[in-house]
Amino acid sequence: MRAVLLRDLKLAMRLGGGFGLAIMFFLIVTVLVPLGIGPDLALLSAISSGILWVGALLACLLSLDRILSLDYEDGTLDHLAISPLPLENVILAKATAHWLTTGLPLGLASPLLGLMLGLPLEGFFWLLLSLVFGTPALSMIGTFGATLTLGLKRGGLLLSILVLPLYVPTLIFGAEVARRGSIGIELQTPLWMLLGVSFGVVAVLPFASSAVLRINLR
Amino acid sequence: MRAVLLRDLKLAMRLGGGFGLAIMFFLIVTVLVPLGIGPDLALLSAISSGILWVGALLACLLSLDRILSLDYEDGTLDHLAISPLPLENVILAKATAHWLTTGLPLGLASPLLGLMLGLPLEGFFWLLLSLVFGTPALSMIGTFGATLTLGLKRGGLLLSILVLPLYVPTLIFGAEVARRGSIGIELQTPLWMLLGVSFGVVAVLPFASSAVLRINLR
Amino acid sequence: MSLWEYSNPVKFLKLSSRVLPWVSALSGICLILGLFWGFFWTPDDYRMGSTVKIIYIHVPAALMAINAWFMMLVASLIWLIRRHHVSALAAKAAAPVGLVMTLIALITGAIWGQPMWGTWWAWDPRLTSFLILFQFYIGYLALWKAIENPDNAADLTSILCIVGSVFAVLSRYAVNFWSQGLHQGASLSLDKEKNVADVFYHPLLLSIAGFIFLFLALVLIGTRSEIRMRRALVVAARRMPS
Amino acid sequence: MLLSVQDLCITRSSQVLLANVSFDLASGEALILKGPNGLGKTTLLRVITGLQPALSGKIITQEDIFVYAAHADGVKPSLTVTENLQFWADIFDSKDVSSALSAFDLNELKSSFAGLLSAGQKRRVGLARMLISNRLVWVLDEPSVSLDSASILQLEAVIKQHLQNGGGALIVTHADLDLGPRCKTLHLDEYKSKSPVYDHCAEAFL
Amino acid sequence: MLLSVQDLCITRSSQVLLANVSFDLASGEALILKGPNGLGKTTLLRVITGLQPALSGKIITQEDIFVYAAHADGVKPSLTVTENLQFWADIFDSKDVSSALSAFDLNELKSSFAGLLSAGQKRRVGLARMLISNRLVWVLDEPSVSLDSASILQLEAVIKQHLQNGGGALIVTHADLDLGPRCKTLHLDEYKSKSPVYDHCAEAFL
Ligand code: HEM
Ligand SMILES: Nc1ncnc2c1ncn2[C@@H]1O[C@H](COP(=O)(O)OP(=O)(O)OP(=O)(O)O)[C@@H](O)[C@H]1O
Ligand SMILES: Nc1ncnc2c1ncn2[C@@H]1O[C@H](COP(=O)(O)OP(=O)(O)OP(=O)(O)O)[C@@H](O)[C@H]1O
Ligand SMILES: [Mg+2]
Ligand SMILES: [Mg+2]
Repeated sequence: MRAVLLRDLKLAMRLGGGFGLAIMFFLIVTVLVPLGIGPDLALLSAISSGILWVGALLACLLSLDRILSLDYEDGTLDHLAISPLPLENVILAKATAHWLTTGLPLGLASPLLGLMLGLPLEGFFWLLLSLVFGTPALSMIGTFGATLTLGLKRGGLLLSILVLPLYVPTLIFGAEVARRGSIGIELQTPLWMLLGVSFGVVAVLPFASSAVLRINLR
Repeated sequence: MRAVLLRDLKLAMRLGGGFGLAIMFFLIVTVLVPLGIGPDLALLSAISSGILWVGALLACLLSLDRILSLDYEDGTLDHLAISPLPLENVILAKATAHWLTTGLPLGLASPLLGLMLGLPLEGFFWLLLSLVFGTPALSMIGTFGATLTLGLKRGGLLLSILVLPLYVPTLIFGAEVARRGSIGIELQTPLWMLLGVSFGVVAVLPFASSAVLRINLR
Repeated sequence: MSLWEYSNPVKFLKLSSRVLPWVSALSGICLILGLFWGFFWTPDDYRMGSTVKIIYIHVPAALMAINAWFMMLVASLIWLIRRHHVSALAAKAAAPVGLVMTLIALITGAIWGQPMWGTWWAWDPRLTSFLILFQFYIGYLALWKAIENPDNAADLTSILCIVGSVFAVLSRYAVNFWSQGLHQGASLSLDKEKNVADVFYHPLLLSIAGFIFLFLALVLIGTRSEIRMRRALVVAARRMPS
Repeated sequence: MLLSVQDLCITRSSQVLLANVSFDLASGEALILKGPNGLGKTTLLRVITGLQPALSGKIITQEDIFVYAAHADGVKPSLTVTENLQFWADIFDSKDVSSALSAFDLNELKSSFAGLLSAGQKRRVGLARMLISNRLVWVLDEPSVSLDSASILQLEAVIKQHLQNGGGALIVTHADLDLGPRCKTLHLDEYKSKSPVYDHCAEAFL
Repeated sequence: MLLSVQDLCITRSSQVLLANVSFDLASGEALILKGPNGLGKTTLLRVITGLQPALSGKIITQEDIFVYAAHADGVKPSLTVTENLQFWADIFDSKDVSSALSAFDLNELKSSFAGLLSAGQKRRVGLARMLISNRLVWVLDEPSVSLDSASILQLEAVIKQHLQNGGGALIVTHADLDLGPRCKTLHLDEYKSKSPVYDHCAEAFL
């Protein structure tokens, strides 16, 4: 499992591998939204934490299809399926690699972007926290979606469509934590719910994904 | 040129081809934004036209990399390059096919989504108009970006990064037309600018793109 | 003897090795003098207080950020038309410098904005267009990094630079649509009367000169190391066992 | 006995391709499968390695015995040749990348990116994975494609060596490979069947 | 004379692969190019068809004379076989898809999706494009890969017919093709060069 994880990280770092691109996309969404709705800072600050969560979610989404499809197309998944490594571990390694190259840096970059959207200072910590705790769920759900759309040529957009409704609970709890944090009210409940979703997803979905994967390799 | 256009449209309609997925994505973004920022309708209606433009732009963006990369990977572009068809025409046909399957339906669907975000009624027409006039530029710029990132394995996100700053003028003028339309003030200037950008881009970029394509096929 | 002779990498290396120490020295002197003068020997502004001193970094950095892109545009055109390798490599070397200048302008602007406008960031037209410029730099550099064949990379990035310049100008115009913005207008224009007092003006000029020389020095260094890198590649290729 | 296939029926999109295929593969043996294009050879290999379900019949074998080399050989263009092989060595828990490299004459190309290799060179990298896996039965789908004659000789030598070490090989090929005395050829034409699928599932719909 | 190549030098990543390659291809002739893996055969074909620039040398030929078949054969999986070929017929302004279909025995597969074909069947679809193009010089990169022996005979027959009609063919292959009397073989080994590139560009950097 370490081998898969390390290789995926290495591939991500290599030429055109896509590391750092998710943050860039995140940044660009943050830039586009004010361009689209105009420069009114009061308006922006009211929607900032929500937009940042939606932006993070989209940045995650855009990088999902590379989790598995390259390995599918060039036959690596076939070979891994008959290797000694259980498929669940392959899935988990790939989701982890995706999180390390997307969700984590996204979370760490979020305060800067919060600044640009006029997020109140006291919200920074909670935004970061909610992203760091919420994005593992995004990566894992995304990996599950990627296994579902595997066989389909350029399932990219189909993947988004399948995955987005699955993202809804994470998004709602996460954005709620960030929003409550920014206006300084109690946020225990959504935070626990967010943690619960993340842990549940990471514990259960690898099994579902590997079952789906086996079917798709047929 | 007709042959390329028709084939691309046919491919888009086929299983997993991606037709209709752009609208679905557009719809889902429209759903996610209220989930992220909460259900306050006054707030939503203030940002609706901007968010819809940003959503349309992202939906376009997501489907860009399939414009050329499939044809590159399976060698079709090589064969087209030594066919009697000039590469400029290939580019133009592909951009047109992208627009017909993405920008145009997006524009036509926009009033419905405007409704969901509380866009004032008098803004519907201008939103539709600005999208229909603006998206050709998005498709053409996107095709240019796709030729730039062609050789690179899954240049998807790099493509977004290159293309997004190029989208800025279209976005600003387009969103401005829609915004002014929704509050009923004068919108001649941004509308002409939008048309100017669209025409300029469609007139000039096919040549730049075909030059880039030739370099990338080397 | 034409100027183009120095488009030969070897000649360029020779010439630049002679020029580089002077440029570096000049930039050091101008920067030290200008910044010291600006920071310690000028009075506080009556409106802005001591924060006005950021101007000695902010304005030169902002100017260089724009001019670096302009230089890349010219170099790209030269590469596309005359195919001189040095110009392509110079464009490549200028990009990170321009990127850093943009960042410095953005960061010092943000630091300045906090006491001045009461916010770190505002979607003012000038700031916004700088942010877009920043994106152009990132995209340009990412494309250079992503393509392996150096000639292809030079071709493609040149085309991107030219197309991007047109769009950068367009976006600059577009963001003006929004509002007049908070940011003050150009203060160094030659035709209008100066709107910066002389006490601030002279050290500012000095520090701008320092930044220009610094930019030149950094681009020279960058170009030289790019040339050396290419040379190493050629040598390595020749050594390869057959 | 490494592998025993009994009365296997395989299908693709509700058509039986091959019916009642039976053969055995003993240790030290190679079995070459031949047949015209589109007969179902690739499908058969995927069924045997467990990547696809069979319609009926038995496949008697051990766990974790196969390694499979198809056209898509999972070579990552942005990793070097060594890195590519080292990855599989980690997966299969084996140390020995260097002997695989030299068996397919890849030492010179060791540190070049796999994406820059020619068709034949890339194929050799894919084949080197066989040696790394330490698996007993090699399942090869047209392994000699794109290889020049010298490389084909190398491939034959590697397979022969593997057979001598007690392994087995199941090979689909249109070319002629010389694998020594313990090599049988099975012509699959005779098992061809183009009848539709009659399993109980389909029956339920009738 | 259809094609005359004089003193051609071709490069890949600042290495000369082949130096001073010269040959002529007359109407009705086939030229088979041979050489070990990684020599530069594929690169040579791409240079000749104009997809890649040459380092030096001359390629004397007419406009719009080539059609190229490589491993990547541009067959779209989600189009049927006929639709795939019809597209190229439109591009090359030719009407005749049906004769191409029957030449490669594709009539039965005519309306199945190309994505569901076996390796050899797909390759035949790719080769059928040659017939549709009406181009004079066929440039084929390992055309016989994945084909069974019957299909190879068909391929040979099609090429021979093309030569009789006054066309030419430039073929890279590791297998043995029998193309009749007007077929020459060129062994590219002797042009091999692993010297670095000595163009003025690289030189300038030294
Ligand atoms: C991050 C935000 C900022 C950016 C990107 C930015 C950008 C620029 C640029 C490009 C210039 C050079 C303009 C020219 O001379 O043509 C400039 C100059 C200047 N900036 Fe900023 N600025 C920022 C924030 C600020 C803030 C917060 C202040 C303080 C109130 C400020 C005050 C000035 C002044 C006084 C000048 C010199 C006048 C001038 O030459 O235009 N800037 N800035
Ligand atoms: N994914 C698929 N779905 C449906 N049918 C398929 C699929 N793949 C292959 N087929 C069909 O199954 C049959 C057998 O295909 P297979 O790839 O096993 O042939 P093969 O014997 O390996 O041929 P070749 O020698 O050309 O590689 C073919 O007729 C093909 O059209
Ligand atoms: N895109 C590339 N960039 C750099 N070098 C390459 C690239 N493609 C191939 N090469 C190198 O160029 C050489 C020739 O490759 P080419 O594909 O022309 O060989 P070939 O003669 O067709 O071999 P094969 O018989 O294996 O197909 C090889 O050594 C290969 O490593
Ligand atoms: Mg097969
Ligand atoms: Mg080749």
